[in-house]
Amino acid sequence: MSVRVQTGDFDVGAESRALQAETVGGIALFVGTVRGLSSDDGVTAMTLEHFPGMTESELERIEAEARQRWPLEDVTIIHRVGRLLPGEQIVMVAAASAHRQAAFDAAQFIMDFLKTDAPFWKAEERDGKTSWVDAKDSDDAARDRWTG
Amino acid sequence: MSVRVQTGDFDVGAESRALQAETVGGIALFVGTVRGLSSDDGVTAMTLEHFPGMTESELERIEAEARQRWPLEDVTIIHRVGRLLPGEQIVMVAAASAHRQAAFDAAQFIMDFLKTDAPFWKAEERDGKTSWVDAKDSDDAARDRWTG
Amino acid sequence: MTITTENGASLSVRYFAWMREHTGTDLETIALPDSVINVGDLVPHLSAMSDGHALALKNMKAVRVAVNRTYGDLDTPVTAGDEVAFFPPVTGG
Amino acid sequence: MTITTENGASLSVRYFAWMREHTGTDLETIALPDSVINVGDLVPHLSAMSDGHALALKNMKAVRVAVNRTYGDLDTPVTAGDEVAFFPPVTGG
Repeated sequence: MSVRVQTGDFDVGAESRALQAETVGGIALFVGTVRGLSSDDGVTAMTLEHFPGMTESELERIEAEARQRWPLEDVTIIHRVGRLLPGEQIVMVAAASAHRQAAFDAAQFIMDFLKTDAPFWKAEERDGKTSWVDAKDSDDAARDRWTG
Repeated sequence: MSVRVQTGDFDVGAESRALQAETVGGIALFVGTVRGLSSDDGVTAMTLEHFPGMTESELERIEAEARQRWPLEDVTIIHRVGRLLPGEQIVMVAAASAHRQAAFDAAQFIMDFLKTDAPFWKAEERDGKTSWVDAKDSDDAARDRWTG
Repeated sequence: MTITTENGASLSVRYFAWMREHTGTDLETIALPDSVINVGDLVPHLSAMSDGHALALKNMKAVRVAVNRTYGDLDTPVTAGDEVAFFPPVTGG
Repeated sequence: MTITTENGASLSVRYFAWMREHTGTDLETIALPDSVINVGDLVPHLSAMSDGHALALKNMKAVRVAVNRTYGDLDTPVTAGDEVAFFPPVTGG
């Protein structure tokens, strides 16, 4: 188990290698990155705030739920905070399992719940102004498909 | 677009970085690895054979189908051939998109079709004997969920 | 701002993101009135503290609450020593 | 093994994995009899070439076929110059 909230960047290759093991048949990873100026967003930078202590415990809770649902060998969740520029990595979720579908499902589950439950907030810089990003209904919908 | 069939290893971090771009919001990756002795498999090594020429064209066809279904910025498919030891990387599929769900869906779609349509065959070494791996009905089922 | 009641019962309150900007504070310790037994009781009490607090807490449908770092709602009990956090729906990842 | 008919019409045939081991060859060029117009016609013709070929092609339900590197089936036409590949269901990834 590894949950990390950090300002620094991370190496997806090193994280993937760290999950390789003789019992692992597949590792599903998701890397979230900052979209930039050339996209529709027109964002020049973003700053991520979080709730230290609660963030880590929520991520650990989400990981524990994923481990209950799927046979996972290991999980890594890394989320950056602070100011990030377009193209930079924000978040990585990696789930290792003997089985490909379990790895994929777990990585998606963790991302969906991270998006709605982990206390991070993004402020975007656009045209020299900073504004808080609104939560998206589509993120709630993505989470809710796992229940009921 | 990048489809590679190679004997050498690959660096998941470098491949992920290569897909980062201002229009990309997320990259979904899957890394398949050789399960080993300590797993139920008891495999000491495996050798992957393929059909040069057809393999690449099938992988390109699968990628093209994924690009038709989802708004993808870029895709990388790497598959190793030759003899591999437990813990080694076999395959990587990475799909980059502005949208997380498209990236996840495309990576799964490509893996599911790769498993059933790309002409690779595994021979496993176990207790000093080499035997060809049988195809799994579960792989056909995983592919078939995308149709009909 | 720290207010202590006669019996010393107090509560930590945290605000994040635009709620922090509206209230002008990320952490305050407030006296816990006897009448406050849950988050729903606490909200009008906090709203009375400043215009910024009132603005931040105006629409509780747009606010999430955590008590001692676990998600709660207006019915979640609060007692002396608790940490209550108010924040907008999250937008990480 | 290369067999050429009088008019020189020939076909490349490839085998992979255990089919390659059974037939003892990964690539052979065979004469294309006039009677062979599709893969289904070709199979008994190849099976007659050796016991190994017969064994490899015994259960066509367990075999996949590609003509000119595109998946086909027993009804897929074959003509002179084509490359026909027989192989087991794939097991990569």
